Amino acid sequence: MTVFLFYVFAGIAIGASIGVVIARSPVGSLLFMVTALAAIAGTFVLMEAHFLAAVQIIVYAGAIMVLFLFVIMLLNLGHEAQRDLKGGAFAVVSAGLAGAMAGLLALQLRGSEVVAGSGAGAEAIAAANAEYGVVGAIARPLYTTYVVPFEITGILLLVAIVGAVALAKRGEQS
Amino acid sequence: MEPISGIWAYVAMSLKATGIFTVVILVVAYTTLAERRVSAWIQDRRGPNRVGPFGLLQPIADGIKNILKEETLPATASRFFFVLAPILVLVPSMVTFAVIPIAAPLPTPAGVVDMVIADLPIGILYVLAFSSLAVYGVVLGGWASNNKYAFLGGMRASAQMVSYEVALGLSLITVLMMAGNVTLTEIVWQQQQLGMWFAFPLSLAFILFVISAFAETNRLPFDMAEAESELVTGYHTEYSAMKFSAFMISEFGHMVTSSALMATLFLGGWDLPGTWDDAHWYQGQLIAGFAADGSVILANPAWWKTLLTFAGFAAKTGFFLVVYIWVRWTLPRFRYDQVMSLGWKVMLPTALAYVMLIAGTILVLDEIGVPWGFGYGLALTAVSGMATFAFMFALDRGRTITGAAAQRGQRVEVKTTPTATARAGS
Amino acid sequence: MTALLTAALAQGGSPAAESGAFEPFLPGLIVLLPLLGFLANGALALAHGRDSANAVRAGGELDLGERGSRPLTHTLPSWIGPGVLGVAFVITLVNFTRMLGVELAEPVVVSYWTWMATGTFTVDAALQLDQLSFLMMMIVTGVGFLIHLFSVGYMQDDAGYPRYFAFLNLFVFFMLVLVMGASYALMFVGWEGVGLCSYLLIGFWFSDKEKADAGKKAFIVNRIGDFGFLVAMFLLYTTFGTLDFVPVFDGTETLVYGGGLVTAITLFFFLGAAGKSAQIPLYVWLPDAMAGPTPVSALIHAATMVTAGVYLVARSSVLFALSPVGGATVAGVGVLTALFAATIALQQHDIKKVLAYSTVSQLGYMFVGVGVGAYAAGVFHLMTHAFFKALLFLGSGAVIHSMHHAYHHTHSHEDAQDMRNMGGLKAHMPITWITMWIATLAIAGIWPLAGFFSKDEIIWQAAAFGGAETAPYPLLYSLYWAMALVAAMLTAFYMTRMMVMTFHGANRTGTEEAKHLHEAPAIMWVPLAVLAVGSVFGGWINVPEALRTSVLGFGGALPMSEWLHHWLEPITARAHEVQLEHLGEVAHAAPIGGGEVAWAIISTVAALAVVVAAFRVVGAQKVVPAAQSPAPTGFAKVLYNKYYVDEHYDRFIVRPILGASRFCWKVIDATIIDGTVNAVGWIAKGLGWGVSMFQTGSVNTYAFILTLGVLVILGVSIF
Amino acid sequence: MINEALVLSAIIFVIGTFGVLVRRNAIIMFLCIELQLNAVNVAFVAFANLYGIEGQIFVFFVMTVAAAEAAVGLAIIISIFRHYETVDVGSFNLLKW
Repeated sequence: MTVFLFYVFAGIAIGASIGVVIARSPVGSLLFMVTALAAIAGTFVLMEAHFLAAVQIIVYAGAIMVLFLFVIMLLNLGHEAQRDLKGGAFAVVSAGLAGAMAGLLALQLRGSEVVAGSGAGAEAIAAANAEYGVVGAIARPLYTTYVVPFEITGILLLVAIVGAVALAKRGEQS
Repeated sequence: MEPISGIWAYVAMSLKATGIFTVVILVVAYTTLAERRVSAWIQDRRGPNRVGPFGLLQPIADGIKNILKEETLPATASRFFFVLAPILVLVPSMVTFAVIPIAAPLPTPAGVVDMVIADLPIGILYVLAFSSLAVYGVVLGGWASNNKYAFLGGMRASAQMVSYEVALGLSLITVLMMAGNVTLTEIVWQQQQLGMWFAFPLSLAFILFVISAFAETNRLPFDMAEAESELVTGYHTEYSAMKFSAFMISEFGHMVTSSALMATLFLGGWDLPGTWDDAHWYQGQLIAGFAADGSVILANPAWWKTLLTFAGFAAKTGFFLVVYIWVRWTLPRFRYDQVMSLGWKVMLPTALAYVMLIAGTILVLDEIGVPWGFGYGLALTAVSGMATFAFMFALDRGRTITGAAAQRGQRVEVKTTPTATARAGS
Repeated sequence: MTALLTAALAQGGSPAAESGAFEPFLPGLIVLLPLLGFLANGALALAHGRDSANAVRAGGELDLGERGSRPLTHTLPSWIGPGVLGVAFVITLVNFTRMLGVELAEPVVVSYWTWMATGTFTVDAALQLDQLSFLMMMIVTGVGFLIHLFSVGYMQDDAGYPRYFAFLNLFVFFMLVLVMGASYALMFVGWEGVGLCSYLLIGFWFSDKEKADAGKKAFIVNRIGDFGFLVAMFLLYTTFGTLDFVPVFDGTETLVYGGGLVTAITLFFFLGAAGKSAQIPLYVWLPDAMAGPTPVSALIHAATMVTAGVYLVARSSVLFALSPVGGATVAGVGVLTALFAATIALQQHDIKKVLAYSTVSQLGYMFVGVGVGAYAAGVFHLMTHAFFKALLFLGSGAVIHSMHHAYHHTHSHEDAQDMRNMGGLKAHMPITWITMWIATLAIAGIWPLAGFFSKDEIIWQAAAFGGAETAPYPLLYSLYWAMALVAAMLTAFYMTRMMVMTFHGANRTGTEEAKHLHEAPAIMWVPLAVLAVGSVFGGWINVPEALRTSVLGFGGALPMSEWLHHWLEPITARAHEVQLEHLGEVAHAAPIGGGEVAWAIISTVAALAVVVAAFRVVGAQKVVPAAQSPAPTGFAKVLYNKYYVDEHYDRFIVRPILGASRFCWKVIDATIIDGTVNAVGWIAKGLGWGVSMFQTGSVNTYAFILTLGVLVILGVSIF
Repeated sequence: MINEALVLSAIIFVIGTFGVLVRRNAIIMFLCIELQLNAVNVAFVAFANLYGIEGQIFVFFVMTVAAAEAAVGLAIIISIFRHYETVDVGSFNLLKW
């Protein structure tokens, strides 16, 4: 059942990803992206990452993508229907490059050990989930072992906010 | 008392889902009627009273009308997104109810049934996730109409919803700190254990949450997106028939779910004050609480308790619905810049400061060893009360929600000229 | 209950639970108080100091106005500076009396916090309270307090008064850290700190380049010694894995007697000690250090800091006992310094220079003491020396103070420190005259003053050690003994010469100036009197049994005892065990015969004879004021110029180093290194210009190349 | 399921890479980069099932970085748009030597 659901979500995710790349209008691209994000959140749930699935939807789909949508509308790019793919030889070579990458990754994956079902980490995560709840399980290491990276991330966000405001603010004269 | 399992669990699940969804739809339908009746009452007129006794069949008539109406599609609209938008709006407003516990567990011969469709481990995050998705429908609807009023409405709605989502989430954090978990059943349980609804120890969070919820549902005084006097009717200007109806249903659906959510988070959910028929799953047992020596007291569920608690839950939710309608006909609409400055300059910092205050108070109370109970709640209530008072006292003070002219420091002179009545009198 | 007790023991470190044990009374406060004083005075100095510092920098002096109307920033240090020391001294006394009542076999270590912890190596901020550190604390706080008091009178009219007390308090703080620290690391902190304060105080009048240079000289010469201290610490760490005193000394049992390691450690430690305590070859900074205010010379360069080296050797007595070469070196350098400095002192005219060389000489004696294994004797001399040398310096300070005032009144620019300009001062300054004579007789080794007992003890121990059953170098030690005796006679001579030139004969200051010569105020002479008492009776606490029962103790009638020796036994016991094991019993006769009592009588009689002779000889000399004095000739000239040691150091050490540095700067740094760096810059610029051709400006192309790179890396990682 | 997740991750990553290479609309390129980040997230969550919760924590950090990147990146795009009236990266060639 889980594996079947996983394949469903994976199919949606891959299809939507392709949609992101080939959609004509940015809004279409964006909606495909939201679909892909939701499908990936589904795979997260199947892999026992409930909290991340929720955050994926809240933050990625609900905030970051809305920001994209907002910018697309602000710049009024949505209604252009022309395709802006790089044409001709470049696209072919790029496709070749992507294919080569896919091939290499496939080789790499084939060479790696096959893990049946879920691994050792899943048990630890399940135990932590049972003890602290799905949020507590990820919050505990985040606020103890990884508290310094966590704080640094906070600073990064602050810097990003300041940077974004400074960049997007119009000069006084205009 | 074992939880229900096996094939009966699926049966119970299906019944719950169908039943709750049906009830929610019915409530939505009759809320539209209630709104019209209450508004009529407030405005001292009769309201719809022709279809059925007291107009009770009015929602059904409206539904039939909307289904039978002609669907219009503007020529310049983006067809796909134009159709997609009402769906995107409707779905999140309905599915949110799935995690809200509506009554005490019901004992059946096959086992105890939780009165919640899905007690997800991520609980409240699920609600946040879907409410954050609701914005897409509004924005797309406005944009796909290719109409400047609709577009402006959509933009305003998205900005407003994104802004107030922040304050909403931050005011929720205090609740989560108190509950120690994110599942809604746990939040209800902790209020029972505290012997006090969170509305008292977290009074400021309650106020912030209510304000944010009003903004999130695009209801007056925050109905920027529609603002019929400025934008015709905002993002659904170009919609008609059932697609328009979908927008309306989703708005009332949002009202119902957010009312239920407020009741659950701050008014103890299905808990009846003064009763001790609490129930919570604890290590595979349904317990009513802990004895002084730490041993568990088993709960004693009964079908009449489920019914009574459901009635309590319905009453609380209904109360908030009435408040929604009441506020609509009481307060005037904000201006757009006022909405934004209230959200970012008042709500957000207040919620942040309040989180720190509550976290500090909890830390202090835990450090000095106050046990989780009524005394704990009273101490927090005192602190929160002071914070709330300070917030109320300091709110606005003539800076945020005043007229634009006053904000720029201009002097507004009111010229007194002889009015029509004065002239008529002379 | 037992569990509680064990817990208390494990926590506190001090065995407070045992009955009758030594319970330290606020030991941390002793250290903290001077630090607080420094902070307070420092703040005052900052508040007050900008204009005064500017005035000094401009080469002038700040006009302070009348005494009564000076600002609070100037008057408060008079209370804070000596006050903190007084309180610290009282606390030390309380602790001392508590300690007297108990037998303290093991040192009490009071640990406050972990100062540093790296891997297996930890150093605690811990104070060690034992007999040796208490003796030093008593000297530092007690004598320090008196000198602080004296300073109130001496420095009152100086523009940098608060700054002066800030530095002085800071010095006391570091000195206490040095003597109380429970590890070599903490001791080193104090060691460096006192060095810093010494630098700051020598160059106190920094607008005078000569004085600032003297400060730098002291600092740099001390660095050489510090290098030795550091190397010794490193060796200790690699050997024992710790620098705390207790485990290090416990661990010495594994060391080989006379082995290379322990010899290296002791020699490096002695290099450090020689730097701090002004021994050959690193003594050159101390005479120059007289550029500082005279109370500073008394406190830092006579009574306390310069004895840190002796303290170091006494503290490490076990290590030095294990190394016969180390001991012989210490004693040898000590006695050589004693003799060498004494000869230079013979021909100095500056009163403080005489005392400076005298200090160097006396420090040599102390090293002889600790070098021959008589640690108690060395520390004993350290203590008595603190009394009489502080007294001598303070006395000279009073004289200079008086001379300075006299010259100030007549606006004369004569040298207020040159003894040729003095003479006949006893009429003007009777108290100073009497107290300084007491100190002079004490340092000259006249019975029954303090110096007699301590110095005689050292000289005797040198002889006794040389005569031990299996002494390593018996002849050498006999030579030390003889040299020490000669130096003692020289000491008697130059000190008497100084006294005669200063206080006796006709006054050479000038008729007008003589009218303004006056006795020091009470705040200055009271410390002199107190120190004079110490100089007289200070020696009576450590008189060997043989001497006490002889005629020198009136057959035991005088209240003398061997107390100090016994008191320090827990500190020196292990060293003495080592000595006894490897050297056997020390001799009870001098190399050329005669017992302890006999030689004591001989030496005091000889010293007295020298004093009388010197009084006659110098008194008969015709001394003329400095301005009219002819340049010295012959060997006197060599002595006057201090054997030209500074000049030789300059020629053979300083100049080659300067030359090498200049070579490194001009050739290696400016040409080779800078050239390489610049070349790299040019190459990078050229390459960058070439590679910039790849910039097409198209983001997609960049992404393409980036992806290509990723692919290559991926490929390399797979194949 | 870990192997399947890794395969999914690889596929999405390659698609994202291809998108970055061939699209000229800056915003869509940006979306493709987000796609790549998500592919990495999938791999991290899969590895979390193999090695422990750290993989999930890393995803958390990646999301934060993505949020910061989106804020700054979109601000850059807006300010570029003000100059060129377009978001076609083909027209931004001032970086050319």
